[in-house]
Amino acid sequence: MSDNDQKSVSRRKFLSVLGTTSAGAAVLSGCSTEKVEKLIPYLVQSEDQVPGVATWYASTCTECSAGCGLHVRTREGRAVKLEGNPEHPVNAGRLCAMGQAGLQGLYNPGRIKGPMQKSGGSWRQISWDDAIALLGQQVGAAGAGLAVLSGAPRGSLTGFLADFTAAAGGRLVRWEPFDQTALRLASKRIFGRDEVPTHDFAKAKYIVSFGADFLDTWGPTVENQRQFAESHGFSRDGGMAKHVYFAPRASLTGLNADEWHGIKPGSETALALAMAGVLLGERGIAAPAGAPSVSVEQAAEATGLKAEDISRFAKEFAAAQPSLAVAGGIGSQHAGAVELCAAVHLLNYAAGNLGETVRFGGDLDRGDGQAAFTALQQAMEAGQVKVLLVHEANPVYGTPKAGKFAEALAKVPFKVSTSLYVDETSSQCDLILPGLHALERWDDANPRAGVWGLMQPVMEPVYPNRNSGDVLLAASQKAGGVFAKFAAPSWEAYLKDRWAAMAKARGRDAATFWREALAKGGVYEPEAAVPVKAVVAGAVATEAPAIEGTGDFTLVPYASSLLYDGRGTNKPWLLETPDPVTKITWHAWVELHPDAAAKLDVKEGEILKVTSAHGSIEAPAYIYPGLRPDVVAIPMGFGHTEYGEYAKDRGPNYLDLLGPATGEFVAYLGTKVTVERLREYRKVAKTEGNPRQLGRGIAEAMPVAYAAKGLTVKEAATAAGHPPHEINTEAEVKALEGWREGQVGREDGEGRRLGNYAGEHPLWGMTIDLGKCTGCSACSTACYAENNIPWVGEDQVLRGRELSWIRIERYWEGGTDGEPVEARFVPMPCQHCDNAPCEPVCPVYAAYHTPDGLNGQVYNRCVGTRYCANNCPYKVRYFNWHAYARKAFVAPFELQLNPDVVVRARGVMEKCTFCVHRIRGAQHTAKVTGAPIKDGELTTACAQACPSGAIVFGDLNDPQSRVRQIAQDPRGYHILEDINVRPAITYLAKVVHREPAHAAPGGGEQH
Amino acid sequence: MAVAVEAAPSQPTQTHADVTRDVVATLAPATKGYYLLLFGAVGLFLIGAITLLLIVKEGLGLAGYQPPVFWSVFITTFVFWVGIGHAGTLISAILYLFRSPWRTAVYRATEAMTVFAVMTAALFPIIHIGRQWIFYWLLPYPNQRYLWPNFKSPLMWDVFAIGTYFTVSTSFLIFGLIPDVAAVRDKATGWRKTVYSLLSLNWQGTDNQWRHYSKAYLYLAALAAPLVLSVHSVVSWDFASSLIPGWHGTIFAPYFVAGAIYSGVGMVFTLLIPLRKYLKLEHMITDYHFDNMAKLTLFTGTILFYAYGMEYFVAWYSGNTFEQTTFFRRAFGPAWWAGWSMIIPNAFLSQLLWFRKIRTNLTSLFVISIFINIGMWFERYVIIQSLTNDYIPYAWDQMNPTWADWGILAGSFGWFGMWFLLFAKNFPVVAIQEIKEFIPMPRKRAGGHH
Amino acid sequence: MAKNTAGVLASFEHIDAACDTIRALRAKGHKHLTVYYSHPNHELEEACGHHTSPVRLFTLIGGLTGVTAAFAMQIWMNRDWPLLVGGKPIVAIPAFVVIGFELTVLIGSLATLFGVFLLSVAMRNKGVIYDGRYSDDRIGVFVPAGGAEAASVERMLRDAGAVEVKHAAA
Amino acid sequence: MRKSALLVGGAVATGLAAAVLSGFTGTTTQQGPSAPAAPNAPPAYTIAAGDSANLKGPKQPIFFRHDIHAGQYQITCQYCHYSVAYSSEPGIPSMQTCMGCHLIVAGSDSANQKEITKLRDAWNAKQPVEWERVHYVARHVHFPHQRHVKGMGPNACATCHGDVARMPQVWEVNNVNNMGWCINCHLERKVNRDCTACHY
Repeated sequence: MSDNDQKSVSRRKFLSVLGTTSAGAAVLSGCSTEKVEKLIPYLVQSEDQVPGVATWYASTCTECSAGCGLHVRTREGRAVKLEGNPEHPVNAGRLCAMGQAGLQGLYNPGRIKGPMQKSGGSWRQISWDDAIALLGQQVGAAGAGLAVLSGAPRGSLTGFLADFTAAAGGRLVRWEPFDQTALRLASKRIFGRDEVPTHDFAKAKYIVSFGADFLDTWGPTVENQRQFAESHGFSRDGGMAKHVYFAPRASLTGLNADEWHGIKPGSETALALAMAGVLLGERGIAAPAGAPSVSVEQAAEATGLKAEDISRFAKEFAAAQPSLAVAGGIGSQHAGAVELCAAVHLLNYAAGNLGETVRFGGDLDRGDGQAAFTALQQAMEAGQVKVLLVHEANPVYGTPKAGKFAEALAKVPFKVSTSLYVDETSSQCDLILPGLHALERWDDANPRAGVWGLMQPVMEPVYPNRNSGDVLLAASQKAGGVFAKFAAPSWEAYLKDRWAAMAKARGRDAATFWREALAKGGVYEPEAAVPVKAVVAGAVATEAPAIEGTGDFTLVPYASSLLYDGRGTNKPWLLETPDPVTKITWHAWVELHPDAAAKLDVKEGEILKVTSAHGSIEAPAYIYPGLRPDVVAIPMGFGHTEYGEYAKDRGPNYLDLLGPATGEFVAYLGTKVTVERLREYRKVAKTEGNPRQLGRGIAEAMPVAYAAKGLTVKEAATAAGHPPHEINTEAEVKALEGWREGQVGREDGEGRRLGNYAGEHPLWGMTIDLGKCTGCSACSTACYAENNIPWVGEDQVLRGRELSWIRIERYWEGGTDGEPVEARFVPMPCQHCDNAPCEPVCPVYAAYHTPDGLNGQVYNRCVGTRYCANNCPYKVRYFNWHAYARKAFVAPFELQLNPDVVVRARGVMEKCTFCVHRIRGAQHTAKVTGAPIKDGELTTACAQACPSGAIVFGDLNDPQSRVRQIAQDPRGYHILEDINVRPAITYLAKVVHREPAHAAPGGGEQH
Repeated sequence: MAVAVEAAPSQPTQTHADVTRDVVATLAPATKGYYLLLFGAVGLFLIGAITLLLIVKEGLGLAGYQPPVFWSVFITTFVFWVGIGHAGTLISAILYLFRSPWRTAVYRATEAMTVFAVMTAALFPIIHIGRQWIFYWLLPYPNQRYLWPNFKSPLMWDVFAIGTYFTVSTSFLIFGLIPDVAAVRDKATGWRKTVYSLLSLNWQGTDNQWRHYSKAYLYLAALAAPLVLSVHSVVSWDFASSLIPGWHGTIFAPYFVAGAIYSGVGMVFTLLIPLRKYLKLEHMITDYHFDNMAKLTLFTGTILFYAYGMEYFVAWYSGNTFEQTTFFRRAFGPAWWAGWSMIIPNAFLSQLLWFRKIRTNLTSLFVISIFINIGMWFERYVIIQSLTNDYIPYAWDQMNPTWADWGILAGSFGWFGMWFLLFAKNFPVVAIQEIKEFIPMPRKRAGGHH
Repeated sequence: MAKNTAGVLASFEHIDAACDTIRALRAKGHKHLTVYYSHPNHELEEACGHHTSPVRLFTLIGGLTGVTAAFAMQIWMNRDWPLLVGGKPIVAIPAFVVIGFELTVLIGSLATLFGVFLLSVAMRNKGVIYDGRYSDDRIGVFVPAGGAEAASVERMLRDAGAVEVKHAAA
Repeated sequence: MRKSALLVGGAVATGLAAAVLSGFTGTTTQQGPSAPAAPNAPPAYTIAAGDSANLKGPKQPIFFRHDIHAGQYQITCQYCHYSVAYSSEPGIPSMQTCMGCHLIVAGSDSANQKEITKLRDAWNAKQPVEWERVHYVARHVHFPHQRHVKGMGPNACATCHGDVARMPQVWEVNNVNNMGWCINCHLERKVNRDCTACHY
């Protein structure tokens, strides 16, 4: 990375030109052979960009406030893939679906192409100079009437904004809809620390979540999931932690719990306190002064649980050291959320988890809370705000309509937005100064104490816009006066100064410090853990908060891990990736419990009118067993009226139902609604067919007791009294045993004539640990990004034509006649069978077997008979019924295409390739350098992304390889083993905390 | 073959001259009704052609495909038409070898039906593939890539089976036509005469020609006969050699062949009953012929009945949950209506033909034949719909045909009808020479020939 | 166009008459008769006393060529660029049987047709006069004879019951 | 051997259809890599840019003389095509590379000087020269240059690109966008003939 940004950027310009016209860039010609006419050389040869060779830059993800570290893969000057930075303490090389989709924010067609001023209600393009002059003049005149509303992650910019507003005596409000205000306030109340603590799920042996969706949206989800997999993923020696989840709706986190209890909304506080009471009793500790106490019976009364269950939880919780209780999730954020978090703090205190699994001093990034926001809004209404700068925030969409923020905004004389897109807020502004995407600009983020992530421009901006930092600095100079002191020539310079100061504070030389930070993606220092003791200040109300309004149902809005608070909705990847829980794509829905649905006689897809005191919305129904019968759940993130073509017309915005936010946070859970059938239908575009596995042993599971004994799936089934239905006769089984040798023999004989790859033939294989997989869908989004998979849109998904190469199947177990519903997630990529049924039926050898054990698919040979897809027992082959790629990758989306992967044309079959381009790439390098491929240096996009590390890829012929080791785990099994297709993917059965008797491996019930 | 061997009640009143006259009379200038029919057929064909153009332009997505259903109406129709063909070859080739007397009057028409049905079917492998413009990659021709097709693929077997079937049945038809065309030539006048004499390859019916001809005809029949059994067996292996529950059945070959003949004879009724009336061939194609064909229908229909039963029995008896699910859903699943519109006409309706009254009543035969056509189309549809629920429940899905599916289906009927109508009006639909074979020539001396 | 053959052409209505005549003529040494009739007829074929048609040889050779070619093609093409599919052997004979059979039938029947064409159409005796009614209900017997002989032949034919006799000049 | 094999195959397979259709797929008569281009480069290096239109190969915006650079001055290919040894892409020399020499070198005769002036103007205008592409392979083919250079040595270039050192203006000696061309070579050298070696 050169020090002179301007120069390196101008280089990258030509790189990008070259990238798009030559150097094997995957353009949409797909399988056609249309000729590239021009070869455009670099003007100046860049030392860090070689055509055909990927260049990696370290950066920081800004999709949410977790601040994960990134490694950005660029080709010919274009960012083509985002991956986690292994050195980063938060995500340790992993990345969630939202992070993967960051690219689609970068290359989004909805991006604004230059500064725009509203004159007479319509927008007109203006020059940057005019825009900055205008801003400077307005800011200069605003004085104390200057206000900034920023959703940007904490970092140098936030610091600058603070100084910037302070200079004029104005105000800065940092607004993050999903910040954990309740948790922070509770910490203040119980421990006197005004901060959001960090949690260690890896250490915890028993995890209780009171509606804290730590796998969906609560806190740094990638880190949570990684740690959760560590403790909750089964290992013979380490055992397996237990996870209990209390909330009216089972979110993805709930579905990954060993026990989910849909307790009465708002009753969590009593439950937590009761458990704390039992613990204190057990361990003979005195309750901290002022801590309220709730008896088990009262709690049972409040929650609707059995008293003995509650004491059981308490005892198990106490027995496991250390344990962890968490609260404060969006789905359970009711008026009493602070009390709840306080109670949970007491519970952790009683269990002695403080400093163990709950640590202070981390000071996670957070906003200023709803109170500050409300104050700002009042000031706006009072006309005290002259100039409002909205930075990376969309409050008009993200706050309840009843809160009337839009009206307040209208009262501000001059409104400026730095939004990259025309969204609900920026469209209301007078001036838009489109900023740069995090991958195009200099910036940094400070998600928690001790972690400073850097962002650097990895490519020339897609549109000639400017970093908001630069704009503000320039505007300050124009404004002069109190702003004159912000004299840094550029944001990069300003940033470097701050980092120089950081270096100084650490007694380091600024230049080296900076260079190292750039290379590592930032500075990572261990957080200074602060010991705390319980000093209960202020009472903890134990009774459930009132649910306002009337109606038979309580409204449970919840945040989806893909769309988050609605910022993901303009990214087609996130819309096409099915919601991990409901498997619905592209459009909003309303969730009803089967009983409630039966009572109202509602079928899936019937449009329901949900009405509250504040408004009503209409959306199709989805019947979901993971709900209390007396609640309806609605996903957040839909209902955009602006924010680009992809976000529009995706159903209603749940916020229309909520009352105005009062106090410190929005009480998402706290509205009663009535549900009414409209007798109109709208088919729900879900990717799931039959949610039951009909005893076909697709998603196997076994009780932890058996797993610990090292039983295989079949043994476990037999032990549990469900002897597996044997289809293969002895003779057949014998035949199978001899089969592999026969295959190898053939490969040696005729395989040799096919030529040989570097060294001996590897045998590529994969293992997927269902005990670790949480169904988060990061792998399928990563696959979209890596393999140029086009999205097909709602109408085609309704026809089941989505092209997701690795789909996450979600099967329900139980849920009938009172027993709790269990979800099992199965990532289903191509199984690369040795005995692949798809191969022999292809009349043109487009599907065939490579010498290194891949199930090859030659797109340009495929004529599209589709027999292979019919004959695939796993149904993992996908057909281009239309020219999907052409339709999907409209400019500038085509810049994100991976040049190493052919874009498939209409009429050809496509499927998971085990990232064959990565394999061949590694083999080319191995050939050139002469160094053989080492285990682990080559992996697939899905395995790379998986936050749980559930997917492992490697060479099965190498006895030392990790994948080979794992494949020999007793829990290992092949899906549909009986049909003898010999898949290359070994699944490790899920392990459940259940009495062996109840565990019905392979799904008990038949059709 | 369970057909009557009693001698054909040849009409004593008829002489050879009558036969020639009557058959040549069928070639008289066509009426309005004929042209109406013809234009109707051409219209349907155009609908299909336009649909195909749109599909080639926009993609197969226009049709109702819904994964996991990667094949549907097109392949259904393909198998349907291939099946139709079989009755023709059966009657013209196998019954010839059996010397069964009742074939002579009807075999020419059925033979023509075969050729045109296979002609229609042969279009579908091209229509249904994703990149129609490179269909020829399925042929083993030398190319600069040094690539060959995969002969292990049932689809390649199909290519050869259909190709062979089309070539052989076409040449069989034309070969049989030569002497008749000569006969027509000798009656015709003007430009028609020139055309027919070209087509007749100067056939004169000399002793020398006849002696090669009749031997060759015998060998051709002998070669064509196994095709009746092989072609639909190969087609059935397109399904049977896969591992999809509902396709993966060892009874498929005989089951499909029986079905093919059943549907074929059904189509023969549908075509011949009106044709006979229109061309006034009542005294050549008589109840006796229909009765025998009805018996053939009954026979094959009963085989189908058995096969259906067997499929369900095997599914149940195998204890294989995949098979069981498939067949359960076939009858009671979301697409139950398709399942029953296959079983009722094929298995049950055919049983009505036990009654001679129904066998000899043309109206009832005609109505039944229509149901047979529908039923047999649905049989293939239902079998292919097994895809909706195979191994992985999560991937299950139903599909609904769209206008594109129906457009192509209509087009195929138009295409077939067009050719058949043109043939019926321009070539003898009854084999003159073979009818004559069964009418003794006048003798000087009394007494039959030794 | 070959020049016409001189001879006598007789038309018969009665088959037994025709047969007797043909036998008689052959007995008298007329070897190169041409007999016209409208449909395959055993009596006449016997009367003409031909040997079995050699066309079956074409069928046999064609069929054999077909089956050999089919297997040769499939085995060679599979070995020419061997690709593993579904763990099956490169040369999987059972899979080749179908095409083996199809090509047997295909080439066999094409060869047969070729045979007939060669023997009966291409090699037909040109220049012998013909009457349209032979494809209808009459049997024609043409006896190549010239000059005086023609007269005797005509007489004999009329006695045998020919309904019509024509003379063809060279 | 292959030719005869093909003939057998053809005859056996489907005679007529095949013959017709193979025409569509551009069956090539070219068997095996053809010898480097005939020594038809003019002896003296005095071709005016005007003549370049009459030379083989597409006319380039600047009449760049491979025969002078690679031939007369013996500059190795990799001096300009810098990434060929370690990347799938050979790399087009940056304008900077050109100017590295042509800051000083002004050309021997007026004709050459004219061309070099074009280059310098482009450099001053910071406008990259848009060369006409001569060799290309279809999008669905991945040709790793580095692997071939490694396997066949630095002089591998001529095998596909012909004796560029003798071409005043580069033309396509071999149709490299032709699978048969690749396969012949792979067969001769008995190297990998797996589909996914190039197609993925």
